Amino acid sequence: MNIGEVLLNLWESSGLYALFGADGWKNLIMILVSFVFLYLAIKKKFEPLLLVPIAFGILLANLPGSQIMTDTVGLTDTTVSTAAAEAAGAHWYESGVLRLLYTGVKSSIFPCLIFLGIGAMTDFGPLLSNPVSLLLGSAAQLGIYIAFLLAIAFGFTGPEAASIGIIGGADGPTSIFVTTMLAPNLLAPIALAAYSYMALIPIIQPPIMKALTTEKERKVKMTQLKKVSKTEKIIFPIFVLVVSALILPDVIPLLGMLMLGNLFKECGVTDRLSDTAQNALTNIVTIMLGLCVGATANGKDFLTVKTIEIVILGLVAFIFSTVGGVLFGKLLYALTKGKINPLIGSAGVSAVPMAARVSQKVGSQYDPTNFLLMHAMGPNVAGVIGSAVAAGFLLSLFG
Amino acid sequence: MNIGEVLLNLWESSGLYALFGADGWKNLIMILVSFVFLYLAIKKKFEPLLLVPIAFGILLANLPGSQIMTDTVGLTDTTVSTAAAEAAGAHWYESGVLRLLYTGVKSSIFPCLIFLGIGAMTDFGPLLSNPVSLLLGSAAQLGIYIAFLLAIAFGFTGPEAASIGIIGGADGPTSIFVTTMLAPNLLAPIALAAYSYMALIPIIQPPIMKALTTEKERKVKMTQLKKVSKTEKIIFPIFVLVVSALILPDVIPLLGMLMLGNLFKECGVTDRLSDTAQNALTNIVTIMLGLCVGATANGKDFLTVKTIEIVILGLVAFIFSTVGGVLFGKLLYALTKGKINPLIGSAGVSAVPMAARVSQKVGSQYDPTNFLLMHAMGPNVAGVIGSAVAAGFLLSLFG
Amino acid sequence: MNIGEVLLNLWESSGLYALFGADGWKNLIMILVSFVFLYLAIKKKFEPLLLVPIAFGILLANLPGSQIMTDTVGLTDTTVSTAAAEAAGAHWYESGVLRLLYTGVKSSIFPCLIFLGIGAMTDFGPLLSNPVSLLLGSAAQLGIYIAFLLAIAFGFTGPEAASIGIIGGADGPTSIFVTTMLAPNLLAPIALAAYSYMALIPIIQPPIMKALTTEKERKVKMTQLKKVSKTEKIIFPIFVLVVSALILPDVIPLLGMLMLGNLFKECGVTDRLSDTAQNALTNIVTIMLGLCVGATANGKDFLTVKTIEIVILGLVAFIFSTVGGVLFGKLLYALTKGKINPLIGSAGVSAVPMAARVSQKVGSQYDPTNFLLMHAMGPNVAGVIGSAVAAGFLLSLFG
Amino acid sequence: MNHLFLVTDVLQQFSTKGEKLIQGLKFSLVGFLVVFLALAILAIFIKIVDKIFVAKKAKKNAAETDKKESEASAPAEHVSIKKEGTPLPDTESEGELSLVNVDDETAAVIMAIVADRSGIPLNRLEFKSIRLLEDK
Amino acid sequence: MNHLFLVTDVLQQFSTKGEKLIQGLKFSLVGFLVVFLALAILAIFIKIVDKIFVAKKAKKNAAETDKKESEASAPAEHVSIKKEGTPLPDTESEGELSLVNVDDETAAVIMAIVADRSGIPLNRLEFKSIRLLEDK
Amino acid sequence: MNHLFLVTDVLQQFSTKGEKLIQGLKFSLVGFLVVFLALAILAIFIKIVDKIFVAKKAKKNAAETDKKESEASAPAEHVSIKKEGTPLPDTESEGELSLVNVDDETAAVIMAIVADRSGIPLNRLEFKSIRLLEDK
Ligand code: NA
Ligand code: NA
Ligand code: NA
Repeated sequence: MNIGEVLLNLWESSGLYALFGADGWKNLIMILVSFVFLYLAIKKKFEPLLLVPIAFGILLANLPGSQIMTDTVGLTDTTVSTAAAEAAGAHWYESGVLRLLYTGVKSSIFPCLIFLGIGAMTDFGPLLSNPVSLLLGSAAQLGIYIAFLLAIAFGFTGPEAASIGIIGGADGPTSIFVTTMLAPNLLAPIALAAYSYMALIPIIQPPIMKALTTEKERKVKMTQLKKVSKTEKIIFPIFVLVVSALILPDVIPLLGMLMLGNLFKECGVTDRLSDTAQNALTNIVTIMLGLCVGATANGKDFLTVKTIEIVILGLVAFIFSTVGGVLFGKLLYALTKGKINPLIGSAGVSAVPMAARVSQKVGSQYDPTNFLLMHAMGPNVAGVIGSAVAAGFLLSLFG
Repeated sequence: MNIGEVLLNLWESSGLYALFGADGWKNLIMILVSFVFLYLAIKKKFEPLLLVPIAFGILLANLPGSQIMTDTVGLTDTTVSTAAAEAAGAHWYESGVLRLLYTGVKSSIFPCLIFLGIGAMTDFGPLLSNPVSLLLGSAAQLGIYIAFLLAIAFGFTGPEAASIGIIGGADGPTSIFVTTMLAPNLLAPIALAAYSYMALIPIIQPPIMKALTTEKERKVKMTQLKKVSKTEKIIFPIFVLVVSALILPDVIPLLGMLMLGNLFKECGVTDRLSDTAQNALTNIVTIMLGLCVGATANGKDFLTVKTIEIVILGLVAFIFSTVGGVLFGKLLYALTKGKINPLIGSAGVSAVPMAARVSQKVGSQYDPTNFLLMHAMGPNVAGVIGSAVAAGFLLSLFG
Repeated sequence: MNIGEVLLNLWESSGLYALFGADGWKNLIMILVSFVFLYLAIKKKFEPLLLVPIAFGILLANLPGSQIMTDTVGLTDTTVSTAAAEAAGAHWYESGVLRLLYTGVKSSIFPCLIFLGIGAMTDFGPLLSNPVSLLLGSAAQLGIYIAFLLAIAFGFTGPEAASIGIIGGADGPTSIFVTTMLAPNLLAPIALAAYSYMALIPIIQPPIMKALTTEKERKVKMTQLKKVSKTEKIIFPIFVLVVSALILPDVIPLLGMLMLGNLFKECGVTDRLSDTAQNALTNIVTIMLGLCVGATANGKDFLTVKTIEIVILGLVAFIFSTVGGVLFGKLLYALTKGKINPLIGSAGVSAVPMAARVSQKVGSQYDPTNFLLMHAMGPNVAGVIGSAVAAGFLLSLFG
Repeated sequence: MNHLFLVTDVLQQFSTKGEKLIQGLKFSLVGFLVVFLALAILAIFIKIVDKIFVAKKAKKNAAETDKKESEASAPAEHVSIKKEGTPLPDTESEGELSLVNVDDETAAVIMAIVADRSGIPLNRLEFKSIRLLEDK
Repeated sequence: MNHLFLVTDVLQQFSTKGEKLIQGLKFSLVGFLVVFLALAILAIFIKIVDKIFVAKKAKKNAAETDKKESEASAPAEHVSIKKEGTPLPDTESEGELSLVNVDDETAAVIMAIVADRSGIPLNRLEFKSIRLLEDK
Repeated sequence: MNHLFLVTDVLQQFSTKGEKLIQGLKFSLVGFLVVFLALAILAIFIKIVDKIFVAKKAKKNAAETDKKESEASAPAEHVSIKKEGTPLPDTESEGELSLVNVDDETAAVIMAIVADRSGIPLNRLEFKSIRLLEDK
């Protein structure tokens, strides 16, 4: 065996060679997509904490020859028989590194831990000051049902349509939680769509908000929020969990972790745990979750008509959730005789805290002295509860 | 299928409906127990870092319809055949989220990591200054043997009695470590009893301490502790590990991690590791361990006569450990002609640092200028070693 | 059964008894080795963050009677049939605590996460300022090939020789990554040799550096490094990954994580993730990785002729990597007509940042005003890339 | 999961897309209703709790006013740096901060350090108060 | 585990509760003895090591006294903030703190920040010394 | 992995150690070459990118000089504490630090705190600048 032969073999096993092989162009497209995402995250600052890991996951999985998501023993791949693979001499530890981490996504551990961190970062104060926020938070889930119906019309099965609909909840972990249970085959496009549109909220929402409201409505100044007692803040998360669980038991893991995190934050005697839940734990899980979600988007399986349909339906879902929130805001404006600014309705989609910031920004465009942010935080966090409850409903329907 | 039918099905799958089903009242009782625990933790500040996660775990597992501890493939449940379940199409990732985290308890990884953190937070200085502390730390394990004998009298098997006895070690991770090995079926009540009584130390100990000591004894002021060299502090953890391991090899995992954490703290060149062991790592594991321990207490299995017996035996164990410590303290008082205050004996039960604080508090009730805390820290940390060694003995007996 | 009988049984199950059993002396030797390592780490401050956990792992695994690495169900031990063991009633959770953590090593998750942290701590600025550093970083991998050839001469198989050779990459995680894939049976001696020699870099390199250079060369002052733009720093990690992956796809996991960490650091919008990758995550994984690597060195399997050969070959590898770097430095000195100080060549072995410090130290011995450190950081970080690429080559050859 | 129906996909039993859509619409209506009602229950609960607290507070406040006055005469000596995870806008962070016994410069330094160490940008931190502590 | 006996539960071989209790008592006595002896060995070891160190220290101290005097003349310029994980009571934390070249106010600020960032209440932190650093 | 050869150990097909060594030498040469070329490509890439940036910068600098001058007249009011993970020598850390509106003592305190909290020794931290911030 001479050096030329070694070099030839080396060339044939190289990534460059694989790039020109069958479907290599699909990986190339996904690599370019990952670059676009990195650009949006780093240069445009669109949700960088999520988009950077996701984009890098796409890159790692699509580099030709990458075996970072290999699943020889069927860790999460139902088409592989674990028993048969192991009998044939395969071992679990030969799986790709991201496939092993992906077990945290598949088992819902990562979405639940992210919710623990979100809970520890969430202040339900504005919502408690203004409980009508909760209704806005439920109205702004409209897109879920619209997208669900459209997905049925597009020919998706019930569980698939439910998973696509939940994109309209504008909540990454909830989308992943529902999709891993109902339609694991669609996880990559749904998770990517959910997170991407969350990042694009500042572009998607303002035109809708402006189109549906009058200038008079947009200029409404809301009265200052009243103080909320510490005891109320402690009781609230527990009550939300118990009430929601009594109606829809499937929400327990997601809402349970969210409310545990919030209790850590509010109870005043577990600051150590709250701090770790918000920082070290959330950051570690964010890195791993993002990488794995991105890595599921291997061009060879990802670039299909279904993916394009999901991308379209996801946008529709976001639009109609915004519409639902704003229209309900207009209703409240009418009912309260102008005390509620309908612009805070759009914040009900979740996407904490970007959607609330958008309400603030649009409001201040029409009256720079108008300060809507804290008022928008109420519907904003209510939207998280709203999409979790909607997720529970869809899970009990198709689970 | 009309809307009424959907609503009916929804009602029948709801948690509220399940609450009124068979044994639903047992879950309700446990939910109320979780509220009491939350009250004690948050309002009374009894060990909140442990009680809040444990109470929340009880809540999550007992919410009717909760599947957060589902174990369809027999991850930790020996009554389920993994091979058969997998052959029938079940997958590991369908397990409940807390069941998956519970693998960290079942495998002893969480107790060991908690001990790593405790080690990194422990200062053996007071013990090194006053080595007789070690004898107090061994005398204050008396309750272990008393509860062990009583448990046999109650009809428990040997391994069960040993696990119940170790509650008297007043050390949560040690109790979990021993019980998962000897009597996994009793983990929930034993772990709950161990942690609950640790939280109640400020209520349990003072009456016993006062009853067994004279006022003269309680007013003894101890001489200031002498300085300990850095080298001694570095050598000590290694020596403890080697000596204990040569006698009882079963203590290696627990004592090994404890002493590694302490070495990180004392050696002066691994501050990064010590800091993470004390904070991020300990906090993450505390959340998960607490949740899982609580979640094992599903009312349907938990509310039995055995549980009540364990609750009683656990209290007896704590009482007799305190008695053992105080009586040995009195012996030392006599032998040293009044140089040792017997109140520091009760700190030997472990339960770091509450028990040492109780010694300080009771002492200062009789002489406000008496400062016993640092002297009580010696027996206090010795108690951790003492219960670990006792655990090793029981493991070698019944393992 | 009387007390004497219990005591006799206790004695026979004690560690002390086991120490005098078959091969007990081998464990004793390893315990002494662990003490030496602890001394070097704590007193001599040789890489304490790695050596303390490794030494403690050796201690824990060699304490007689220790079952901390027990693998009854064949988690990572290929000689144990998992199916057969489970059928016989063994459970995964009966494995030793460090065996369970060792799954993170065996599956390459730990080395990859360590590389994530290293990436987040690495500043490619000096390398970007002076791209010729990359050539120094490739020349200083010479020892890999020398040790590879010698290992073949010693009778090792191809994959074994490749794993031994990679010690010369002076990069712990890379050595572990390659060895777990190519020669898992040699992991303990190779990992220990790699980390030990990295710690001993300040002793190994200076004599070689002085022997190969003239005083005139050693006194060369290098011109100040020019500033590097932020955009370059962001693009560089992505480019390195893509180029390397297109040539050798096997480097994707290691280089991918390294470059993701670096992107977190440089992109300016993910400081939270960069901070956690550098601190909490790296520290947690360092503790676990170190413990597990140490614990693989059970005297009963470890003390063999092969181990001694590997120890010798590892030293040879380090020496020749240093030689390669310095000689290439001399070549650059000649080509640039004295603008490059050959002392920075030795830093190309990797071993960040010790090797760069050695360049600085030796340089300042001959001219105290000469400041080589930042110039040596270029080859130093290039060495990490160089050894990862070399690892990819050897993996594609013998994988 | 707690299945409403025995089959995984209840829509599969319908053969035409029209039937599926009609059934989907029914589900959507029920879904919207369930979510709305669940959140309305929570809103009502908050209103009720609120009223209880308002009544309690009224009592307390009377008593506390006296207490605060006596406290105010003593110098404020406690340090507390509180941060909250919920993001606040740039304008908000200043409005919320009250400094007691601490000069502006020190306060800015503390805020910068906390922001740096926690990895959270300054405008996502809420500093309620920075007071100088001498005892606890 | 390292079984003392071949059977998992050695008490099972006894049929009556009385016999079990007697055997249990024997185990308890041995157990108490083993734990006591193990910890006594550690105590003796500490005593021995202590004596060795006392002897060594006596030598060192003589030498160090001279050294310290010369150092004392130069200004103390090193900064070191050391904290320990072991909880200390409120009264303790003040007694242990020595300030060198740092004013009280700055020290209080530092302690507050460390307490806040570490999530450990002030009274569980031990500040050994806060000194101003200018070189290392 | 992406095997170059069908067999795991390509050297096994050679029976004598001499043949194995010769084949090993061929592999070594190819390996050294591959690593060298890969890193050379990266070096060339950096050179190219560099030239593009230098051209761009030249344009920018002209524009920025005016901008900076107007900024310089206003007081520097931003706080930024930047640290980098790459170790720096003791001598380096001082040379890099620029203090704006912050006195030396406060700066030393900040550096000590960051070093303590991050667990990284001071000489491995790089403080680029410590400036006082008043707005963001
Ligand atoms: Na939502
Ligand atoms: Na104890
Ligand atoms: Na290298």
